[in-house]
Amino acid sequence: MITGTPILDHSLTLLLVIPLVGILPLLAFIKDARAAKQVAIVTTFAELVVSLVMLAQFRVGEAGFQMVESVAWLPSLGIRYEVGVDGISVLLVVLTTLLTFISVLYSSGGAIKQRVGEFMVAFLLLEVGMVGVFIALDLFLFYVMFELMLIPMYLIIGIWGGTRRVYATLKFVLFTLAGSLLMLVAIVAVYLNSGPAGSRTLSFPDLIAGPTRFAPEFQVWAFLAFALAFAIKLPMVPFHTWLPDAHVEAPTAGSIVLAGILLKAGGYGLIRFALPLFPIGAQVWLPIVIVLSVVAILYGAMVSTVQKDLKKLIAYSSVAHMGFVTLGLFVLNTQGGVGAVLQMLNHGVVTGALFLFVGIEYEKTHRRQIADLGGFANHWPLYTGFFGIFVLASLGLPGLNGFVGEFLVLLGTFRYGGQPISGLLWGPLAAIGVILAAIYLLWMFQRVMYGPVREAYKALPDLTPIEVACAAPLLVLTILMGVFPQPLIAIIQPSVDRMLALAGATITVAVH
Amino acid sequence: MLDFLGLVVFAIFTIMIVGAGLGVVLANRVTTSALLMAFTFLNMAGMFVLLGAETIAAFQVLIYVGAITVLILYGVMFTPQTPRAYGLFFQKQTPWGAVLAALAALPVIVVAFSFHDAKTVAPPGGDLNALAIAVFNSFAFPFEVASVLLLAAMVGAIVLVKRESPAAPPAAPLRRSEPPR
Amino acid sequence: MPVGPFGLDPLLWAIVRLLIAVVLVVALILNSSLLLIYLERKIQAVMQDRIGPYHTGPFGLLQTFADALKLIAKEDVRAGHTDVAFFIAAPALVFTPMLASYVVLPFAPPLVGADLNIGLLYLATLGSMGVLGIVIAGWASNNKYALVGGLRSAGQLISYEVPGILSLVTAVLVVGSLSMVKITETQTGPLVNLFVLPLAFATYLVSSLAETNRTPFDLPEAESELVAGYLTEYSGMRWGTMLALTEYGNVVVVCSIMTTLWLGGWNGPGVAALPILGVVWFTLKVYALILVFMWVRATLPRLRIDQLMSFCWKILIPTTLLNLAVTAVLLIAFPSTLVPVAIANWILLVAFIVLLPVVQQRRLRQLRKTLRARTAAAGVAS
Amino acid sequence: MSVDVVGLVWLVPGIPLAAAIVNGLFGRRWLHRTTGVIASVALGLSAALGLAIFFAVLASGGQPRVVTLYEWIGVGDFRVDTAALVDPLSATMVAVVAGISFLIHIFSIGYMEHDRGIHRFFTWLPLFVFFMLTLVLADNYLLMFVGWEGVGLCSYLLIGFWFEKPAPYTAANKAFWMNRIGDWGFTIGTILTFLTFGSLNFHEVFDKVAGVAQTQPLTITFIALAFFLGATGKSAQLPLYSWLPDAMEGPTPVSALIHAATMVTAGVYLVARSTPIFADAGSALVVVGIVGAVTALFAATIALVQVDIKRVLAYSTVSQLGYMFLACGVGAPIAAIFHLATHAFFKALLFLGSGSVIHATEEQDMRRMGGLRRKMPITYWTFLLAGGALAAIPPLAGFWSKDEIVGAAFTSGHQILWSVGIGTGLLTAFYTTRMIYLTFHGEPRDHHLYDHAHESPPVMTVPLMLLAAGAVLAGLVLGFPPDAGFIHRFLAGVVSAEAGQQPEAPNYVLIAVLAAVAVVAALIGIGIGYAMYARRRPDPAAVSRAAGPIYTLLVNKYFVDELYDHRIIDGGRALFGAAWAFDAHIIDGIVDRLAWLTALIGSGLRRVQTGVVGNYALSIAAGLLVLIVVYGGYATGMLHR
Amino acid sequence: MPLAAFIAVSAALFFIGVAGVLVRRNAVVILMSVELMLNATNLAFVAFSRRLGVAGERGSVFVVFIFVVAAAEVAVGLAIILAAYRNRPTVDVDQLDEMKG
Repeated sequence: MITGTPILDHSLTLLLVIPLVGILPLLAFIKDARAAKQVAIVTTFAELVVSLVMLAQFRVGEAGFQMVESVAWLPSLGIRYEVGVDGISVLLVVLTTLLTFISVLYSSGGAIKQRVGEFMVAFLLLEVGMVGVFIALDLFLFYVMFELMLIPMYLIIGIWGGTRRVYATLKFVLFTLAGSLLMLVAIVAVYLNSGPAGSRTLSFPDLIAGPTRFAPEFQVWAFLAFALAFAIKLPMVPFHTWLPDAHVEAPTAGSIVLAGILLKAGGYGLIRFALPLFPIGAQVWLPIVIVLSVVAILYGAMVSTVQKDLKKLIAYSSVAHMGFVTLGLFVLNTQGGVGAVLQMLNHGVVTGALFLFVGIEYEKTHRRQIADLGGFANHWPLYTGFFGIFVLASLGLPGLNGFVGEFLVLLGTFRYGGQPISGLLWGPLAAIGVILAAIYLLWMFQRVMYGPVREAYKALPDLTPIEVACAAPLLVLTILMGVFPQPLIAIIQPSVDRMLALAGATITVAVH
Repeated sequence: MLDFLGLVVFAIFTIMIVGAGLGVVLANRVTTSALLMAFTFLNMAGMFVLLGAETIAAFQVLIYVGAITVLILYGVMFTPQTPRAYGLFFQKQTPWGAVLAALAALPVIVVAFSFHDAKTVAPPGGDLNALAIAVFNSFAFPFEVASVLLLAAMVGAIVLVKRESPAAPPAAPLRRSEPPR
Repeated sequence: MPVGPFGLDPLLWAIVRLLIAVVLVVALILNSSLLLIYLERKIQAVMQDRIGPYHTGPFGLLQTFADALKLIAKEDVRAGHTDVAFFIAAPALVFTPMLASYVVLPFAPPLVGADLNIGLLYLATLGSMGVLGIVIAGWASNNKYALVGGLRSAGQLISYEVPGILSLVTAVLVVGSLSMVKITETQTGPLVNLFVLPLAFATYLVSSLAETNRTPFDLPEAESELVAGYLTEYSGMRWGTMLALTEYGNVVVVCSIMTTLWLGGWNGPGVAALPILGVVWFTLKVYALILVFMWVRATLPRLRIDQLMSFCWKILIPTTLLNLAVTAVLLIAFPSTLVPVAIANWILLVAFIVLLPVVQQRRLRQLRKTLRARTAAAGVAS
Repeated sequence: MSVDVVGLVWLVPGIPLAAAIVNGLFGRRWLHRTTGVIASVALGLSAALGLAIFFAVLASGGQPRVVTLYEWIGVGDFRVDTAALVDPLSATMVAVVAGISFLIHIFSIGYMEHDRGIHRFFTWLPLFVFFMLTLVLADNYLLMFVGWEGVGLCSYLLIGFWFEKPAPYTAANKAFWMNRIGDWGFTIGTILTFLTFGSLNFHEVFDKVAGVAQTQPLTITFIALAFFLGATGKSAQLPLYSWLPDAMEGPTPVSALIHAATMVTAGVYLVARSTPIFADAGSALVVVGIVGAVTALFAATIALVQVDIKRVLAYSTVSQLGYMFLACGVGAPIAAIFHLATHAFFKALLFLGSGSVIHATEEQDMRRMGGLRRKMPITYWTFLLAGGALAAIPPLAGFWSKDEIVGAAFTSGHQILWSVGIGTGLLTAFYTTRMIYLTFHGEPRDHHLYDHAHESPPVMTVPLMLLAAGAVLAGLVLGFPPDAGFIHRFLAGVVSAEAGQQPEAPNYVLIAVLAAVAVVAALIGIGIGYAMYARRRPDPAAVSRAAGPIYTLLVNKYFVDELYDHRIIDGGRALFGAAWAFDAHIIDGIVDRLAWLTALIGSGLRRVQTGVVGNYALSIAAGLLVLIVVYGGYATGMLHR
Repeated sequence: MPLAAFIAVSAALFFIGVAGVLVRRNAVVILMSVELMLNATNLAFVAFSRRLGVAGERGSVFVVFIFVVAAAEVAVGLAIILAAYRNRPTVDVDQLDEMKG
């Protein structure tokens, strides 16, 4: 990475400002679809470039927060506008900007026909929310961004969604809102307990600077509130029913972003706020979360095997993958943590791509039920190639990116000597998840791709250049992250170690 | 001697007030209750004088008897008040109302009677100066707010009651030569 | 407790005082009203170049007594379906406030009923109680004309109460106290308030004309379409008290307020030496003002109800408010002297007199234009 | 050697990968036919380099050398590099795999000529070779796992090559899922090794095994069993074998390459490579042996009654693999590798022979063949030689390697396993002769088929001949003096069962006796076969009727497929269905119930708004009453506790 | 006169007003009862202000403001009643229940 003087000084704030600046011309051209598309593409591309520059100037190997910008926002309440990135969030930010750019590029390729201007505005707003969530260091700012993410998503699903969109979007919002309100209560509680009247603060670096400021039983409940909010967002098993509906009804771009980034907000929140701030809470709730994650892995895979709708199948598969993330986070060791963060990145790329391809297929055939599909391999070789690779990455084929994350998580789980039963039980159970993944994904792949040629789809064209342009970066990333994961690991590991150390994990020093 | 006289006058006033008050509530003709209300206000002014607050008594008469009663009489005249038309003039919930009022009244009156530490004789001198100073110095701002409130009430009442003037002017009066339209 | 004169028992003395008061009221106040009626008819006649009553008694003096006797002797007629209780109560409600205001009037230094330190406010309050009687009279007589007449005159009385009280307030600002006795004492010299607050005097004069239902505003009695307003159903002594006694009683009260405030009350040469002389000066000033009332009655035509109301709300009240504001500002600006206040008041008076017709003209033109536009539009539409 | 050949080891898998990428990207539009040539040239280069490395290792006396490319994953104390281990074992494997793949590539140019998807074929085949070579060359278990799953993927793609028809892709799925179950075992094994030994590199692990064996013997057994589960999955041993016969749906060269020579042997390579672990694993080794033996016998019995020529060969492969595991089980890994090498040659030859027969007659069912000897002489003779090798006729390769295994079983005291070995050898000889007679000898049963059968073009027959040479000579070249042949000396350092012990002098007399017994069993088998099918004395149909239930059992392959398909798959589907129902109705149900509840409360509250002003006044008054009572109570102290 | 007497009278009148509001059907009478209640409070205020000798007639000041509020309240109350009356030809509170939930 390029060290020395930062090329772009206020890059993080710039990341938040660009989409907002992009919205202005959009409002002017709201009626003219073509102009709206161009503005949106340019804005999201600029956002992507800035995020890459930020990544370039990120000093690898440092655990602390970098490029921190801190300005007093509501001084009376001790709330500061504080943004910064560390090993975990820098990659997630780049993932966000990349997926948003791809979604906008794809939507402008004809997927969204009516009210394009409003769609783009919603998307840019969504991007602000998403980037904000990952770079916010002040709990209040984090909460604001967490909510800001919700509204555009609600609109995107609600307006441009499928037939049962209203039910789906309402369910999505109510679920997430219930969770986030809990979190708000917890944030206020944190604020009040964060010190004597004078030195109260919500900024994360200060909170984790000194010895833990919170009493043990407070930590237990605060952790529960935070974890619940993120569990709903992440969909852990009992709270996951909103995800399939939201995905089935969301437009393609919405699905990509929903699966690619919104789910990560939950995972990110866990490792950023829940674990480090409330170590004792983490210890107390650890067994339940681990059991739930393993259940999520198996349950998600089992349910998605019998799905009839393609998008629902992939939605449930992301429930299973996110089960790996929570498992990795909560086994509290380096391998697990790094594996979880990697899994988040991989899942973002791979599931984002899968939804992109389901979207492409839906735009052409207007059918999503697996029974109606079949025999695409005969007349869509390029599509089959791309889709095949992403399916394989999703089921964790070594050499592609899925495997690295999952293997590290499994390694971490085996190492976990926790209360209920040591990792030696949870590890193999979770590994079974990998088998089930192969089953439902390949069975879907076989029913959709193979089989005799169907007259209805014979004449449909293969991937258009714009679709290839959208898919290519994801494909390259999938292969690169599988074959050369070390650069990413080098970025992620120090920060994960720091967070997990805070959460009371024993970090094994690298033995050379 | 004077306080005996005062006692008598107070007794008269009390009987008048309570009697007229009950009259207002129980009278079956609205106009009677309006008048009885005016009478209660007058007696109340008397009470104020007994307490030595002449200004308040004067205001009481000026505002309540002079303006509010007339307003209510206007209201009474514009609305139908043929008691016989709709039988029972009590509400459906009369029993509950009465019971509730009685229940509430009991503890308050008991408590009221327990006040026994105040002075029995009204302090000398009218209350005009003290009142004027209080209203225009320490309570100046509330006074302004009260004026704004009155303005708002006036405008509100007018707007509520004002009928839209019909688009077309009222039809010209019939001339004798024209047949009835 | 004050002991009665000649060692009488206080209780007994209280009753005796009550009797004396009743005698005084019947004798003086009622008779003065009769006298005034006679005076009114005489002056009216003289102004209209005729003689007026002269048969009954020397120079017709007993004419009004004769009328009074006739009214008392008249049969007590009451229309059917009238609200009996209210029909009877109404005249009392109108008469008693007039009667009660005499207690405060300062005839002479020793001759004052009760020197209330809120005397003027007391008078204003009683003035506003009369309205109630009128409304009830209108309502009780179960007659459409009576009802509408009653509501209209109530509206008029309440409307004109506002400028009246405002002008009183202006005067009080200068004088500084509400007690009638103190007011008169502050105007010992020849410089009476009339020269300090002429505009206030003028506005109070106009509003008191309306307050007592006098000529330009005597809408209820002779309204062509309202027959006799709230008095239609009344006859006999009820009518007498309602109209004659109350009206003229009020005229006396209003004039005495004006004399106390603007003309210096009982002050005149020689009062310092012999206080009782004040009564003479006081009555002279009051009767001067009453002559002005009668003069106005003889000359000015009657106003329509909407002209009357718009004059009050659109012209009189703004002027009195302006006057009050100007006086208050100047009093604070120059606390010691009254000269600037006087100058300002005179200027305002002149402006008021000059501008009044101009403003009315423009309003009329405006009104006609809108009416013509609307009829034209209606013409096009129909 | 002037050029450090071993340093170029990464080129061996690299070149096929490059060929795969080139064919993949440009195959469809421009290359079509030429993809075959590109693939074959690449394989040739890779094979040549492989042989060069083999000889370089031979020259350097079997010194293991690690060639590292870059650090693959490094998290905390878990360090894994992409590194190649070049030592005698991996060198031999590379030579075998590269050599046979090269020949098969040339064969498939001819075989796949008329197929529309030829470019796809020649993308995935070199890709398969790349993964196989990575597997073999890997220096640590994780990289081996990459090759392991990669190979599984390519077998999935190639089995399901003709995806229009349903059979191939269901077979492909089945293959991948079975492999995946095996890989589950492999993953657990890898992780456990890391946890116990702190590293995944072979030499680091093997150095520590002795030490750890004392402290945690149980974990070693667990690791061994886990790896063995992986091996069974990959090399189609008993519990997870049923995918191999179905894999015959793929094109024959695929079957030849993947399901005969290379992929299936990966399991054996794994067990051989981790002999130190298995050696100290105590009971695990016996398990390997037993499973191997049982599978061998079991598969051989099924092979007796198969009618499809490729099915027979598939079951014979399963049985031969059983032999190899038996060898490992009885502590003779070198014998296993020796048999692996020889088996690769003659089984590949048999498959390609059957391939050329199928290519010629477009028919796989032996009952409709017959008398093809005259029409396809070269295929007949090469097929005959390979059959001989399979049946372990003395001079041929099969005899030497199988005999050694059987001998090793006897000498190491596992007499029962020895007898099973001999029995399986008899059955093998029988079904080989049956197969040869049904296809090549006797009268042609289907004249139409017989008429237009023709000899395959040279591009197919040349590899057959080369392989035939291999089948004949491999046995002699590699392991002539039994237990002291070239291969024994070569692999002794790396793979010896008793690390460090000197192999005691071979007792030639015992070996000769055992060899004799094996040969007699083989001859008996051939005799029965000749009698039944050539002379028709005990007519096969009559025998099958006589056998009755046994025959039906064998024909239906012990109903194993039905067991898997109906019991496990349907049970699974029912369970997953229940899970989905649970999700949809219970969890969603609760959420919808919640919504319904709020609506209910709402409608209840609605009735409070009666609209009558009086009621509202009453409620205000009630409030006032409460206020008064409470305030009054506290003010007057009545309500204080 | 003891303060308690005044307070008792004020309480009595207040609860007569409350009874009036709860019991009567005619909107105007309800309005009157409210006026009674306001007046009762006035009495209590003045009584306390005068008798407890609170500095500067604080109680009476409140009474002034109550006058203002009462006047405004009657004006608007009547306006509403008339508007309701014009809408439906009844002033009976029980029948005016369009605002039902």
